[in-house]
Order: sequence, then structure tokens, then C-alpha cells
Amino acid sequence: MIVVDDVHKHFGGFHAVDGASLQIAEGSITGLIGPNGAGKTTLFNVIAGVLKPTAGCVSMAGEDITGLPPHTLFGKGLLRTFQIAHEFHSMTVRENLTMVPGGQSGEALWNAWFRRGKVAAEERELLKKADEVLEFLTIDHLRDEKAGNLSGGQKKLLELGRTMMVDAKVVFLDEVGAGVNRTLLNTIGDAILRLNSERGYTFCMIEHDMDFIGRLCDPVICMAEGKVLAEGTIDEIKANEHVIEAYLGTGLKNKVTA
Amino acid sequence: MSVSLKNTLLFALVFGLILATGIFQSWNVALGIFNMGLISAIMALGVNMQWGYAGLFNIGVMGFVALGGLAAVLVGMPPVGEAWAAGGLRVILGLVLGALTIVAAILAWARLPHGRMRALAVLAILVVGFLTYRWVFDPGVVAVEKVNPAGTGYLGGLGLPVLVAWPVGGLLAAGAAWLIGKTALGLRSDYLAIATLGIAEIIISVLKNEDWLSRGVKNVVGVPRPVPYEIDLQKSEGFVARMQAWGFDPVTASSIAVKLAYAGFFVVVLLALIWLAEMALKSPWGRMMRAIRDNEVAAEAMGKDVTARHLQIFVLGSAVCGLAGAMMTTLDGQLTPGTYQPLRFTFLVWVMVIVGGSGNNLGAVLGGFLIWFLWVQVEPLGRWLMDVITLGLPDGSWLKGHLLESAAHMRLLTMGLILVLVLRFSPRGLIPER
Amino acid sequence: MKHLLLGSAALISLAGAAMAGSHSEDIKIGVILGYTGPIESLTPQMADGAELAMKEVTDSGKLMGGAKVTPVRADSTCVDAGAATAAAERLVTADGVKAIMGADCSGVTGAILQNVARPNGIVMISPSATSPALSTAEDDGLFFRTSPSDARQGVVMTEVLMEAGINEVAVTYTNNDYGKGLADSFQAAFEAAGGSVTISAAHEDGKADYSAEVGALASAGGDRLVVAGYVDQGGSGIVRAALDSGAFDTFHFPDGMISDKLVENFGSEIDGSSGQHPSPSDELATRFTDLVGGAFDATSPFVPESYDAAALIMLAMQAAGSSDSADFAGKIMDVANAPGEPIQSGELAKALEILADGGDIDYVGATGVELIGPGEAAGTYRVVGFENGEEVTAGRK
Amino acid sequence: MDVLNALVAFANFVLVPATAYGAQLALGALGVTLIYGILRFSNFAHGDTMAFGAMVTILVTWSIPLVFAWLQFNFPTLLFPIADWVLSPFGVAGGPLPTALLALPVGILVTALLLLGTDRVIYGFYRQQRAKPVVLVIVSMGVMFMMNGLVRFVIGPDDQRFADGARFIVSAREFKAMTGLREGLAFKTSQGITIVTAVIVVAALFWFLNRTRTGKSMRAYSDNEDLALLSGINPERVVAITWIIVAALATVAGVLYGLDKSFKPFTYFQLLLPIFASAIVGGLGSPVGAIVGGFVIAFSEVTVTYAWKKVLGYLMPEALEPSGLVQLLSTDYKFAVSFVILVIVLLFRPTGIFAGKTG
Repeated sequence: MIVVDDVHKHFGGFHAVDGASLQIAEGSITGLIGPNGAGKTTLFNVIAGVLKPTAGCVSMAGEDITGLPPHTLFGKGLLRTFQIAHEFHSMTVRENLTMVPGGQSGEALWNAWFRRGKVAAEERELLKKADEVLEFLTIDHLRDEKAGNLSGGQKKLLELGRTMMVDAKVVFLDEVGAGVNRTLLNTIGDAILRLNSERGYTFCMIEHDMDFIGRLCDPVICMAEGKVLAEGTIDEIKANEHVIEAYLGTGLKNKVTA
Repeated sequence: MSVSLKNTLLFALVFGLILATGIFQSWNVALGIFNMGLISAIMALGVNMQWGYAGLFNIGVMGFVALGGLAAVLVGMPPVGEAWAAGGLRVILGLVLGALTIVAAILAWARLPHGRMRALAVLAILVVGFLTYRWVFDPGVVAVEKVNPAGTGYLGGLGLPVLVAWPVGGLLAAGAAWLIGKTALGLRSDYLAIATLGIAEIIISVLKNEDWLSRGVKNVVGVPRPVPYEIDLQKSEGFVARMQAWGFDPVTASSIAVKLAYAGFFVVVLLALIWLAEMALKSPWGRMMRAIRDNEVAAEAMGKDVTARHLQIFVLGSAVCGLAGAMMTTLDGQLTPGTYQPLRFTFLVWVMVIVGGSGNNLGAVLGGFLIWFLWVQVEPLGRWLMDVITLGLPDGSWLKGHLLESAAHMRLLTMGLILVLVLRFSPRGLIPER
Repeated sequence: MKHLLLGSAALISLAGAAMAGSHSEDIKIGVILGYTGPIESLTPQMADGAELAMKEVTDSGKLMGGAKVTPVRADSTCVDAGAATAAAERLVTADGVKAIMGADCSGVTGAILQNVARPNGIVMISPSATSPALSTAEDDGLFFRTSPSDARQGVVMTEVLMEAGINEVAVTYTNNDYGKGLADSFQAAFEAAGGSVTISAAHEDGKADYSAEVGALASAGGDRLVVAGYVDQGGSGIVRAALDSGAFDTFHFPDGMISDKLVENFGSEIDGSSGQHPSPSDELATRFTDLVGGAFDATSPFVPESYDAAALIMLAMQAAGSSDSADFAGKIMDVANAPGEPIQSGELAKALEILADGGDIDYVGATGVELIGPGEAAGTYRVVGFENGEEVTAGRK
Repeated sequence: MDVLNALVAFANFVLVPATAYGAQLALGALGVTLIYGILRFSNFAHGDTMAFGAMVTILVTWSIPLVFAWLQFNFPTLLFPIADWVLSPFGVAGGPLPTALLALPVGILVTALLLLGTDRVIYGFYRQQRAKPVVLVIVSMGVMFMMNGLVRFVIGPDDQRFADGARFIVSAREFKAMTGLREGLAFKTSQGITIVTAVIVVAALFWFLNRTRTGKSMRAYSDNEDLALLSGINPERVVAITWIIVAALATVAGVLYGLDKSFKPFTYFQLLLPIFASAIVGGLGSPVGAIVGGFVIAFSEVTVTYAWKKVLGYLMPEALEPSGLVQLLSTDYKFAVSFVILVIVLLFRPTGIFAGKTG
């Protein structure tokens, strides 16, 4: 589905991503792990079009998508969430969802002024869809709350919900579990699994929580120092010498072996 | 107190102030303030679109207002046939050549392979183009400006009804905003601010120095009006008779009638703009804009083309400012480029938006009226205040003279104070965004 | 907000009370000048000049049987037509001024004339708007000025320079309608007389730095530098920079530059320069300076013109026996020009008496007023030379 | 000989004035850039701060002769000789240096108090609220209006000349007599003082920022606020010191500018534009950039609008002498020049020549 081929990203003299190559198979939930500073988030940003790679290319379903801006990638079905939740804080939860679908006729000013009937009809559809999503995520009681007032975990759910407003093909999740309590984390995990099985979403997620990875991901890819170190099931990765060494080097061995 | 009640009271207060002016000073003054208040409100709406909806920090308002004013001249004034004959075509040809040079340079930069050759080629195009442009353009300008410099000395306008100039003013400003937005919108807010401030200065210096265009600093007076002249009303027997029958002084009545006619035009424009702005804000378009302002990165990731939308709103807001500029020049009846000062036409409009409430159309409109009222009335207020303060001082003392003479500077001080106080105690303005 | 409201309410009621107390013998005259804005340093003296005339008339007690004349100041800002119109509107319709002494800059003067004076039929006499364009503006016979149009000054300048044997000059002008209009009319006259202008470059008043302008002027060269600017604005800055860099040693100064300030600033450095300003005789100027008696700077530009503008308004009222603009507008040309008894500054009481007795006057005032054509000063110019750090009279034109 | 004449003409009309103007802009831009680096907003009130500092200095300058006379009268034996000795190099006692230099420290002190006061009453509130930088920019607009009004209110709108002492180091006439060249080269005392003072102030600033503990903590704070807080730097102290330095820079720049030209409140507002252009061209937040930017703007304003006729007239053979002015752009557009350069620099290097802060 997604092929990353020898991608480099340099900031001045610092090589954040240094020749990473990997593949994300269609229908998989791929985990991306690695010690801090391994270049995971930078690689995410390159794939998602936020950063332009210094060298290398990224393709999606055989089509070169290197350096395309995020809003174009969105149109191709590549969506993402953020490490720190990027909700639209002054808008309600429902508005956070209804804004997502592209090509709404009401986004053109002419229609907003002079074809209000058509816009209103579309809007009803959108609201219905948004309510379904909220129900699916079990946060429908929050629909008219300002998104800025949600808890950290609820914001993450909301971000996941945004991807459900359109027909996403690949969703990149950047530490979706960070700072989320156990109960909510389970809700998020359930949602991801259901989306994967029921809707055929392909996921790629950066995660530090090994239990969470273990529950959801196959395969798991481990990065270190800007390169891909190993790929396999969670148990294979945990047993991999290079991986242990990489984590040891940064004093985080216990996190892997725990 | 409910929100709508509070808003109603605020508007009632501002219009009450204007009414009080009418009762205690004169209806002419009140209507004069009301008319400029309407224009100020439209300018504030334009800035509010850029700042309130999209968070774009444009402090080049003055430039767009001035372009609107230029439109009033270019559309409304009669053409100067003699000047066209002397060098009009040459001037136009020169401008076309200049534009072609820039287009060619941009194309060369985009199409040629990277390297030293590209830089040299672009430089060569620019130098040759610049010289040809000057060679064609300069003699034309000299010829045009030689034609009766004290009275005309410019190409004149199209001689169309001046109301046509209003949308044209908007278009002219929109065109300039598109060019500026294409180059400068990628910059972060502080840089964008300075870039727009500078570009506004450039627009003004073009207006001041290109005499062939709009007489430069020699000003264009007698821009046609969409309403009758007071003096014609005073001469019209029907009007005089009717006013006398109603018990009004025909002279006062004529100037009030003219002001009311202007107010009618302005109110129609303002209401139309408010309707359009409100409809837009309530629609999915407005939702998208708020999303972009809340979080550009997320909006981009959710498929919204942030750059294109910024450009759109920048162009729209500037067009509204241009429209207001054309209306103002029509009301003044003249274009005086020296009038355009950043303190008055950029920063004061910003005070209106911030005090009124950025992001809220009604807030911007309220700010426009309130700040314009104060801008006009703080002067007599300051004088009166100084009179009171200096009451105890002996006549002819240095301090008394100094204080009385400095009263006029109270105006700037007050505007700054209001801005700072509002930002401190009601940072979202008098009518905050919902 | 609440306090502000209370404050303005108090003000408004105060203004109302003042108006209620006024009676037929209290004539208000508007003094509309740019107290803020680019010529804010010239305007206080100009207003003082105008108010001096009003005080003189009031003190005499002879205007229409002892009428009191009160000046009402308002800010024209010099540049903001909108604010100027609003201020004038307030003066005319709320304060009830009977005539306007002003405005100062040609731009706002035009705006007030078209938007306030004509609609309300109020007489307006500007002491300093010299744009030739105002000569042809529609004015319904309400607009006059005590300063001559710049078209005239361009011709006078040409004569002065040609007689001094100078036929190549560089010109710099302040970038507004005054400077540009004067530079244009001068260039036309000078070239018609066979001279050549090497460069005509604008300078902005109150801007940062004039090195670039002086560099260009020096490069173009010329026997003399014509500085069509204001003495306490960019004009002095240009002269300073030109002298310091050795670009020009001698200058020619039109009216905006001629004042005591010029000699004070440059002393003997400008020896050999020339200039001219509207002034019929030293006698009149000295007389006016003595009249002012150091209360303010009587030689600052357009101060005597302001005195004359105010005086003309009041004398015309006396001649018409009415303070209504419609009545006295037609009398302004009569009192300004011959025939009649010549009246100089400080003799307003005498003039009022003559007029009251049905006599004729020829107002000379502080500037030798002679109104021509569309109601503007004919312009008798005093030619100025500079010797040993002093300003001397070199003739009249 | 002609080559020398051409060189001197160029130096006289381009090199010397542009250098002095550049030094003035650089000092102004340094203040803007420091506020941007440490307080993280573009201070629109900076031009009017310069006017305020210059105004205080002028008022003190005017009062020095009075104080001098008072000392002479009351302490003829003890203090007067000291005062006399202190005053002797300055214009007020017939020396070559302008008296304003003596008044400068008082000007700086009062301006520093004003800035600390505005910070406490106005800016501090928004810092506590962690308001967005753009809010502070708008607040500074309000402060700009108020200071603008305040300065005009106190000293009036008029031109004030306060330069005394010797006018020239070398005047054009003396230079011609000395060298026998046809072109003169003038070097004014005010230009000399401007350049020397600018060098001293800049050197002192860099010494402070790079060598002292406080300076280093300021740089650390500018680079990364959170890290600096963690390492125990007191932010309020850094902010206060920044305002004091900015007051010093602004007052020095304002006074030098006033000495070289003249003091007029309105011109300082107009200076805001070239100053910001300088700071941005150099890269906002970068002190080196501010200095380079100041000179880039000053030189481009003067050279692009310079009429090369005279210089070329000396260099070219007589037959080829230019008949026109050989002027790229008329001086009307000198302001436009700085902004075109600004825009070009921003297009190709969006953070300025010396990559300023991006955050």
C-alpha cells in the first residue's frame, strides 16, 4: 500500500532520517517503534507531506506521492492524527467532524450565499454521519461541547473520528495512546480494530506502549538513528539483538523487555 | 444579561451618542459622523475578515483604501482627450512592456534549469526589459504631464457613473491583494505585517508620484457624485417650496438631504456586506475558515488547502477595503494621496476591529462607528478637558498656553489608551466572537 | 465606557448651554487649520495671527455696534479630508460660525469648500492654500485666499533668477500640491524664458534622511538649488544636507522657506542666495511684527496672511452690515481693493469706522492685499537676498 | 585625478551619508531585534520610544547651562572646577562635542523607567497570560499611539535643534583646499560621533551578550525559553534587563539621529519602517543581522536612487559623458527600494540573511 524507499531527511548537519525503507501492507496494522530520536515522527511527517524529504521517495498504491502537500494526500485517502492532539478548539465536537469531508458545496462562497437549499441538504447528511461516528466512538454525549474542553483521551478519539468522516485508505496514528488512561485506551484500541476489520482501514502507528502494540500490531517495525533496524511480529522484535542494543544504548532496555 | 440584549444596548449607546450629537450639536454633524461611520464600519469588516476569520495580520489597509480611491478617479472622471493624444498609447504600451518583462523573468526563473546561466538570463531579461520600458514609457509620461499641468496633466478617467467605481475599487484592491498574497502570504505573521505595511507605502508613493495616472500630489478635485449638489437643491424651486412647507431652512435641509442620500447608498452596501459575511460565516465555508484559524496544520491534514484559502480571504478582505476606499473618495469628492497616512487608515481601522470584537461582524461594525465617533469628538472633548484643567492657572502663563495648544494631541493618546484598555479588560472586544 | 459617556454628555450639554447664551452680537468665526499633521508646527502661529485680528476688532467695539468676535478652532489635520470635513461641519452647523478662516493645505481646503462651505453658503478665506487648481474650483463666490496662486510665483521666480544671470538650476520640492504645483509652474516659466532645469526632484516632509535626494541633486548640478519646501520641514533638511556636503552653496527660496527661522538656521552659510515671498513692503511687514509685539512668531509663513484673512471677513461683515455669509460674500472684493482709504494692519478700528460711516476702504493689511480674478491675492513679491548672515530686501515684483 | 574626483564625489554623496544613516538604522534595528528575540513580539512602539528618549535628552541638554550656572553661583570654589573640567569638551563650554552626549545617561535612565513601567502595567499582563505574540504586537500599537501623543504633548510637534559644538571634522571647502581636488568631501562631527558611538555601543552589547553571565542567560532565554527556565534563569530579570538595554539603544539611536538631522516627533514614527526593514532583512532576532540589515537598507536607499551622472562624468571620456542623470529610480521611490529588497530577501531566505528566529 505504502512504500517508503530510501528516504533521507536532513536538518542542516543533523540526519533525522537517514535512508529508511519500509513497506506498509494493505489491510495491516503496522506498528512503528524505536527509541526517542529514532526519526519516527520525522518519517511520519515526510510521508504525510508536512516535510519534504532531502532524498528518496514515497509511493502509495504504486503512485509517487513524494512531497505532495497534506491536503492533496487527504484527497487520496491518506489521513493522520497527531502526537499532541490537534483539535479545532473553538469549534464543537460535531463541527470538528462535519468540517472534514472535502468537496462540500458549501465550502464555495457562491453556494454558501446563493444555493443555500443544496448546502442545507448536504449539511443534514453530514450531521447524521457525524452522529453515527460519535456513537461508534461512544462520545455522543459530548457532541455540542467545545473541542478545546475535552480530555486528552477524548481529543484522541475525536481525531480518530475525523478519519471516519471520509473513506480513508491509510491512517497514520502518531502516539495515539500517549497520555490516555487505560479505559479510554481500550476504547481507542477497540475502535482501531473494528475500523481495520469492518472498514478495511490500513493503519500505521507510532507507539511506545508495548502492550498496546502487542494487542494491535502485526507487523512491527523498529527504527533507530534514522534507519529501519528490524521488522517482524512483536515477539520477534522483542527478541531481536539489534533492537535490544538500540534501546540499551539509550538506557531504555527495561521498556522493551517489560 | 443575554448576549443579544447586551449587543443591542451597545449599538443603542453608539447611535445614542450620534443622536445626542444631532440634538446638542447639529444634525449635519451627526449625519457626517454617521456617514463616515458607515464607511469605517465597512473598512473594519474587511480587516475583520482577514484577521477575525483567518488570523491574517494585514497592516497595509491604507494601500487598498487608496486603490479604491484611485478607482473613483479612473472610473468617474472624464477622459482628457488631449493627454491621450499626446502620449496615452505610449504610456499604456510602456506599462504592458513592463508587465511582460516581469512575466518573462518569472517564467524564465521557473522554466530554465538551475544554475548560474539561469540567474544571468533572468538578470538580462530584467535589465533589457527595464531599459525598453523606460525608453517607451518616459517620453509618454512627459508628454501627458505637459498637457495643462495645473488643471489636468493626466489621462483622466472613463467618464462612467461614479457608482460603477465602487465595485471597480474592490476589484482593483483585489487584484493588488492577489499579487501581494501570492508572494507574501507564506510569510509568518510579523513578516507579513511589515511586508504589507511596506507595500501600502509603495502604493501611496506611486499615487503621489505618477502624475499621469491621477495627478499625483496635485490631487484630483471634483470627482462626480451619485447624489445632487446641495447648491442645485437650493436652486430647485420644488425642493425649496417643500422644505419651507415642512418648516425647514432650505439651506440646512439641502445638505441634510444630500447626506441622507449618501447614507442610503452606504447603508445598502453595508447591509449587503453584513448579510454576505454572516451567511458565509455560518456556512461550511465559515466552519472551514475557523478550523484553519484554530489549527492550520490539522486543517491542512484534513484536506483543506490552507494557502489557497488564505489567499481567498486576503483578496476578499482587501476588496472590501477597496470598496470602502472608493466610497470614501466619492463622499469626499476628491482624491488627495497626501491624505493617506498609516496612523489614520491602517492603525485606526485596527483599533476599530480590536475594540469592536475581532471575528464578529457586528463587533467590527460597532467598532467602526464608535471609534470614528471618538476620533471626531475627542478633539472638542480634549479641548474642553484642557479648559477645565487649566481653569485655575493664571491667564497667559506658559503652562496654560502649552496645555491648551497640546490639546489636539489628546486624540492619539486617547486612541492608544482605548486600545490598551480594551485589550486588557475585554481582550475579545466589546462584542466577542460567538 | 460609562465615564466616557458621562464625559461627552457633560460636554454636549455645556456646548448647548454656551449656544443658548449667545446673542446676535457674538459672531463666531472658524479657524480651521492643521493643528496635527505635517504642518502642525506652522499652524499655531497662523491661528494666533487670525485671532489677533479678531481681538483687535472685538476690543475696538466698532463692529456692527459692538459685536464680539469669537474664534472657534478646529483641526483640519492638513491631510485627512474626512476628519477636516467633519470638523468644519461641526463648526458651521453646531457652533454656528459665520465664516471660516482656513483651511491651510490645498487638499483639505478643497474638501471643506465642496462639502461644507458651498452646501451651507459659508464664506471661506484661506491664508495658505496656493494650489493653482483652486483658482478654477466651483465656489459660488464664497472662496477667497490671501495668498497668491503658485502660478504667479513661478513667473516671479523666473524673473528674479534670470536677472541674476542664472539660467541653469536644480529644483527640489516638497511632495504635496503646494510644492509640486510651484515646481511645475516655475519649470514651465523658466524654460519658456530660455533657462534649463537639470532635475526636479521631490522630497517628502518629515522623512528620515535626505542624503539620497541631495546626492541626486548634486549630480545633476546647476548654478543654484531651488528649494520649494517648508522652512521647518524637509526644506531646511535639504538645505542643511546640501551645504554640509558642499553640493550647492547658493539657493533660491520661494515663500514657504522665507522666515526668520531660515537665517536663524543657516546664518551666513547661505550668503549669495535669493528668494521671494508675497509682501508688498518692509514697512508693512515691520508694522505687523511690531503689532504682534513678540506674542508669537510674526514672520512664520502665512501668519500675516492669516491676519488678513480674518480681517477681510470682519470688514466685509461691517460693509454689508450683516454677519450672514450670503450678505457679505459680495463685499469682500470691495473692501480688499481700491478705491478707498488704505488700511494697514492694526488699523482695523479705523476701517470699521469708515465703513460704518458709509465710506470706502482699500484693505492693505499685513500683506498688501489685492484680490484679483477668482478672489485670490494678486501677489506682490518682495525679492530677498542674503548677505553677511542677514536677510535683505533686493527689490519688489 | 578624475578617478580621484569620481571617488570623492561617490564617497561624499553615497559612502559617508549612507554609513551614518546605516549606523542609525542599525542601532534602531538592534532594539527591535532584541525585543523580538527575548520578548517574542515586533514592537511597533519602538520608533516612538526613540523619540521619547531623544526628547528627554533634549530637555536635559537645555537645562545643563542652568545647572552649570547654579553650580558656578553656589559652589564657586569646590564643585565648579570639577564641573568646568567635565564640561570643557562639550559645546556648552565651547568644546567640540555636542552637550547632548552629556545628557544621554539621564535620557537613558528616564526612558528605561518608562519602558519598565509600560512593561509592568501593560506587557507583563500578557506575558503572564502567555498570550500569542500577535496580541502583544497589537498591544504595542496601542502603546505606539500613546507614546506618540505623549511626546507631542510634552515637547510639542516642532523641530528642535540641540546640536552644538563643532559642526565639521572636515568640511567640503577645507577638503578641497587641502587636496586641490574639484570635489569636496564633508565629514560632519555628528556623522563621526554616530559611527564611533554605534561601534562602541555594538561592541559593548556583544561583549555583554557573549561574555557576561546575565548576557549569556539572555541568549539562552532567547534560544529556548523552557530550557532556560528549567536551568534556573529568572525570566522577569531577563525581561527587565532587556527593556533597560532597549531603552539605552533606543535613546542613543534617537539622540544620534536628532543630532545628525534634527528632532521632530513625527520623523521617528516614519523611521519605524526602515528600521523594521533592516531588522527583517538581517533576520529578526539576530543582532548581527540587525547591523548588516541597517547598512543594506541605508546603502540601497542611497545608491539605487543615486544619479550617477557626476561620477560617470569624471570616469568616462568626454565624448561618452552621459547627458541624462543616469538614475535607476527617481528619489521619490527610495522608500520603495527598501521594501522591494525586503520582499526579495524574504522570498529567497524567508528568515532573513542571518536566519533569524522562526518560532
